[in-house]
Amino acid sequence: MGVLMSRVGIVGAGWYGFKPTTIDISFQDMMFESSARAYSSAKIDPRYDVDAFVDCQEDMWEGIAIADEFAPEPIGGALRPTFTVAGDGLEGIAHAYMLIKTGHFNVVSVESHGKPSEIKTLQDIYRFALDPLHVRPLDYVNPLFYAGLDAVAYMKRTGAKREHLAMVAVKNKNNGLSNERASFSTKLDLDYVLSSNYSIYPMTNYEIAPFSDASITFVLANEEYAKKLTDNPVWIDGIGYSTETGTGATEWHEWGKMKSFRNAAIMAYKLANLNGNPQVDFAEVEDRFSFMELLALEETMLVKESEAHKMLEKGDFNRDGYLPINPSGGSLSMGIQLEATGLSRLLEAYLQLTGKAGNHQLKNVRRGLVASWRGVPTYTSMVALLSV
Amino acid sequence: MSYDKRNRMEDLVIFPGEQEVEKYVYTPGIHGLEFAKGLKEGKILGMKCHDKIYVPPKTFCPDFTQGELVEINDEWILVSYTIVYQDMYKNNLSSPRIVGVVKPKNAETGLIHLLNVPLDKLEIGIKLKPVFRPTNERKGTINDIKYFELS
Amino acid sequence: MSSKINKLPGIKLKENEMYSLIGLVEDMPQAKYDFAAGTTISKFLQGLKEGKILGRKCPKCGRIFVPPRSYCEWCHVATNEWVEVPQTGEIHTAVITYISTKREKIEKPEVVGTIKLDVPGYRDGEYEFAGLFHKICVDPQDVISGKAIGMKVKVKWKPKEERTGSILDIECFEPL
Amino acid sequence: MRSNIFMKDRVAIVGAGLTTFMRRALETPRELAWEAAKMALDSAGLTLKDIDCVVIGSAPDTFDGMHFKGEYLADGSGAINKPMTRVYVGGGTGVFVPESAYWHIASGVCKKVLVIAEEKMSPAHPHPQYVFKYIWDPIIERPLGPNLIWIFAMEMRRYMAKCGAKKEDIALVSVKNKRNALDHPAALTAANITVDDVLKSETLVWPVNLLDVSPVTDGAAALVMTSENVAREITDTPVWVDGIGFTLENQHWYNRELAFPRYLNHAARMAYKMAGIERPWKEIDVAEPYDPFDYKELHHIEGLMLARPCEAWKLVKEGYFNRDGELPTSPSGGLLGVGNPIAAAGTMKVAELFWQLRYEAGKRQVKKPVHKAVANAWGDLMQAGTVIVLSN
Repeated sequence: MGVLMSRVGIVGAGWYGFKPTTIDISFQDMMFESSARAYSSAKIDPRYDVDAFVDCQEDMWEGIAIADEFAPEPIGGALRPTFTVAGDGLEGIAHAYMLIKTGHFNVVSVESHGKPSEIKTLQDIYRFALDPLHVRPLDYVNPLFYAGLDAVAYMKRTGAKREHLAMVAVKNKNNGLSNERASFSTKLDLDYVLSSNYSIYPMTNYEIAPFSDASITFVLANEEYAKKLTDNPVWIDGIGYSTETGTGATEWHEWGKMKSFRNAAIMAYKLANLNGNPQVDFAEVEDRFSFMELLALEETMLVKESEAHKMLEKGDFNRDGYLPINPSGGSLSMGIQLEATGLSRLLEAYLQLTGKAGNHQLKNVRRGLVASWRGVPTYTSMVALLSV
Repeated sequence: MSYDKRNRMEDLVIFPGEQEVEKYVYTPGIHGLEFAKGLKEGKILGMKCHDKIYVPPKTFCPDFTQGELVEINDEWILVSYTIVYQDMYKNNLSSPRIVGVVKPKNAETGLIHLLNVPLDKLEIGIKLKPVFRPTNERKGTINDIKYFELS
Repeated sequence: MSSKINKLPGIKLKENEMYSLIGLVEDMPQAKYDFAAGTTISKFLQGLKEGKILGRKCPKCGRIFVPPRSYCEWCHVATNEWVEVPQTGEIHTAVITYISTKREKIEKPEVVGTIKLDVPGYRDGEYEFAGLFHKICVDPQDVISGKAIGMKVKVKWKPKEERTGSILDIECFEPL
Repeated sequence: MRSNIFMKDRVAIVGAGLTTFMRRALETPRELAWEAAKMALDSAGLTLKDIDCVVIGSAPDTFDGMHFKGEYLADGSGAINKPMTRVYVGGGTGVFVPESAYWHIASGVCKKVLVIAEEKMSPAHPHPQYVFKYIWDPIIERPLGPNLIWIFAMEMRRYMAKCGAKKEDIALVSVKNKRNALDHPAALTAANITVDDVLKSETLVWPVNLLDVSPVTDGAAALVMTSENVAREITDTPVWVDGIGFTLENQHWYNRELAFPRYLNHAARMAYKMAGIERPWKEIDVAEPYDPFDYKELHHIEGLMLARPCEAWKLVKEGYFNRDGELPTSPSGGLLGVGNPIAAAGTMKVAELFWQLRYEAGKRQVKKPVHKAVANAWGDLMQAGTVIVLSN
C-alpha cells in the first residue's frame, strides 16, 4: 500500500579525494565535486529534483563553529530544505531513509566529507572529545588508548591472539592494492607486522588506520522514483544506529564488546523483517583498529561469538573466501575520512552490488552489509543492509 | 575548480586558522562536586542505583533515577589495560603510559586511570589499589589519584 | 508544567562561587587548522594583492559572483569565467561597532557594513547581488541619520607594499 | 516535496520539560539534559524504558567545550543502547529537533521519541561571544575581527531603513517579552522595563543596545513525542504536529537583501502547506517567533506571514501581539525574557506552545481560545529557517 510500504533505494553516488592530503582544493569545492558526480550518476538536477539535502559533519573537524553554514551551496541545497547531522554519514543515510518513508520526500541526497589534513592539532581535537572531568586531565597522551583497552578485553574474552589482529591488517592492506581509493594499501606479509613495534598495545601502526581527505555523496529515492531514475538501484533493506553510552560516561561501556553494533544490527534487521544473521554475500565493516573488524562481525551476528578469528585464520574472509570482508581494503587501506568514513564503506558496497567495483569486483553478490563506528571515544555505530 | 584546477603550488593559498578561546571552565556537576570533595580527603565515592554501584558517581543512574552516594572501600580489579607507546603523530613517547580500567570488586563500572604496574605482572583480573597524592597537592580532580598499583 | 510546577531544576552559581568550586577543571585543548583556500579563493586573494576585485561568472544564469565561487549555488554548475569587476558600489547596510570580537569596549568606534558592488548580471532590485562585507570609512553620524544607506562608495586600498593577499588589503570602502 | 495522502499516523507531543535558565549552572551539560528529560518523561507519565529513539539538538561545540557534543550528551539524554542522533542547524536547531523527531515517527521507524536540546554557554572564557568569531568564513570574513552582534545590527539597520521603523518602535518588543517573562519560572532576564531603559542601555553596535539582546544562558529543554496511537493511550490532550518546514539559505549573507527573511518565508510556506494552512495571518492563534534580538521577532513575524512585510512594527505599537492581543507572540517571554541557551531556547518555544495549546500555561495563558500555533527559529549566517505548526 502506497508510500509507507515503498522501499528506499540508492540511485547514484559520487566521490572525490581519498588522498592523504588535498591542498589544491577547499572543502567546499571538494563537496561540489563529489555531489556533481553523484547527481550526474543519478541523472538528476539537484535544483529541481532533490526534495531534501542532508549533510554530515562536526564543527571541530571543520574548524568552523557552525559548519552547517557551508553545507547548502556546494551540494545544491541553497534555499532548499537542507540540514546537518552532527554524526557519521551513515546516520545521514538513516535520516534520508526516514524522510523518504514519511512519504513527503521522493528524492533525498546525503553528503559527508572529512578533511583531516587541514587539522594541525588532531590529537588535541580528539582529546577535546573526552570527559573534561574524569578522563581528559590524565596524562595518557594519545586518546586512542580507548581502542587498546577494548582490544585487550576482546582478546581475553574470545581467545583471539595478536597474530589474528595482524592478519586483519595483512588481508586489508593487500586487498586495497586493487582499489583506486586505497591510498594506504601495500603488499604486506604477516612477519612485517609481527616484527614491528607496538603503537598502542596490542596494535602496531599497520593495524591503526591513518587519515585521508574525501567527500562522498549519495542520492536516495523512494521505489517509484528509483525505478524511474535507474535500472540498477541498490535497496536499503534496513538501517540501524545505536549509542551504547555517552562520552561523558565512558565508564559505563562494556569493555571488549560493542553493544552499539549489536543494537544497530538488530534495528536494521528488524526493518528488513529479518531475525538474526542476514546471510549476506559480503560485508564492509569497521576496521579502523584491526581487532574491530573481528568484533564488528561477531556483534552484527554475521559470525558466531568468538568464531571470527578462527574463520579469519581459515581464509573465510578473503576476497575469494566464504564471506569476503572488506574487499575494498577497509579503513586500513582507504584511511579514515572523519564523518565520511561510514559512507566510504557504503560506497564500496554500492559499487560492488551495481557491478562497478572494477578491479576488485566480487562475483555474484546480491546482498551486502555495512557496519561502521564513529571512532574513539564514542560508542555509536551504524549498520546498513543492502540488496539488489 | 572542476575543469580549471591549478597545480602550481604558488597559485594555492593555505590560510591558517584556529577555533580556540582563552580557556574553558568545566563545573564538576552535582555528584561530581561531592566526588571532588571526596578525592581531596583521599576517598573515592560511588553511586548506588537500586542494588548496583557505579563509579565514578554521575548524578543519575542509567535508568534515569537519581543515585545515592556511597564510599568505596573495596579492593580494585583490573578490567582491561593498554600501553601507549606513541602519540597520534606516531612519535615514540619517552616513557610509555600504561592506561587501565579499574573497578571496585563489587561495582558495575570503574575509573579509567594510569597504572604503575610492572609489565610482566600486567593482566586482566589483578588486584590493585589507588595511590593518592600528598594531601597538600590534592585539588579535587581525578589527578589527586597518582595512579593505581598492585595491592 | 506549567500551572502545576513553579520550581524548575537547576542550580545557579555566581561568578565567584563558580571559581571557588572544588573539582573545577580549566582546560583549553589546541584547535589549529590550515585551511586550503582552493583555486578560486586563492586567485581572488592574489587579485586583491594586485589591487583588483575578481568575480566569477555562471555560464547558466549569467550572475557574476563576488566573492568568487567555483560553482554557482543557484544552478549547481561550475562557473567558467574570471571577470574584473568595478571597485564602486553602494552601501546596503552599515552599523557602528563599539565592541571588539571579545566583547571588550573599543576606543574608537568603527563603521562596518555590506557593500553592493556595481556588478552586471543581476536584475534591478534583485534579492541577490554581488558584494562584500567590510569596514566603511564614513562618519558614524551618517549611519545614524540614514544618509549612509545607499551612499555611493569606492574601494580604498592599502599601500601596495603592505598588501599580503588578504581581505585586509582593502582598507575600507570610502565615499565616492 | 509532496503532501502524503497515505499517512495514517499523526505525530503528537505528549510531554515537555525545562530547566531553569541560568547565567552559570553547577550542572554539567549532561546533567542539564537529564533534568529536562526527566521532567518531560514525568509529565508524560512515561519512564526511560518506554522511549525507543532519541534526537538531540545543541549548537556549537565550542560553547560547552566538548567535541562530539551529541555523543557527550547521550547518557544524559537517555540514549543508552538506543538510536541517538544529533541534528544541527545553528541557532535554528531548537525548533528543528522536534521536526526531526517528526520524521522519526512519521516514517514508522520509531514510536516514542525523546527530544533533547541543551546548551551550556558559560564554560567559554573570556566571553561566550568570542566563540562566535569562528562562525565566520575563515578566509574572507574572520580577518576583519567580527563580533556576532555586527551581523544582527546590520540586519536591523537594513530593516529600519527599508521599513521606516525607529529604534524606539523596535524596543517595544523587548519591553513586551521581558514583561511576559515575569510569569515564567525559568526566566533569567524577566523585568518590567520601559522603552527608555532600552534606549539608554549600553550601545554595543549601533543600532543594537544591551537590552535589545537576549542574554548568555545555560539550560536545557526536552519534549516527548509519540505516534498517534501511543498518544491516544497516554493522554486526552495531545498536541499535534501539523506541519514542519526547514530551509538553508546560501552562506554568502552579504550577497543578499537583509530586510526580509526569505530563508524563513520558504520554510514557513513548506510547513503551512503540510498543515493545510492558506491564510496564516487569520488561522494562527498564537506564535512563538524567534527573538534573540528584538527586531528579529518583527522580522520573523513578517517571514511567517503573520503580518505584511514592514508592518509588524506598527502592529506592536497597537498591542496586537500582547498576551491579550489579536495574535499573541512570545507569550513565554521569548529569548529576550526567558533566556537564550541557543538550541534549548528554540525547544522552550515549542514547549510553550505545547502548554498554551493544552491550556496549561497558567498566568501566561493567552486570553483568546487557541487551536493552531506556530514557532520558528533562525540559525547560521542569516541562513537557517525552521518552522513547526502545532494544533490541539
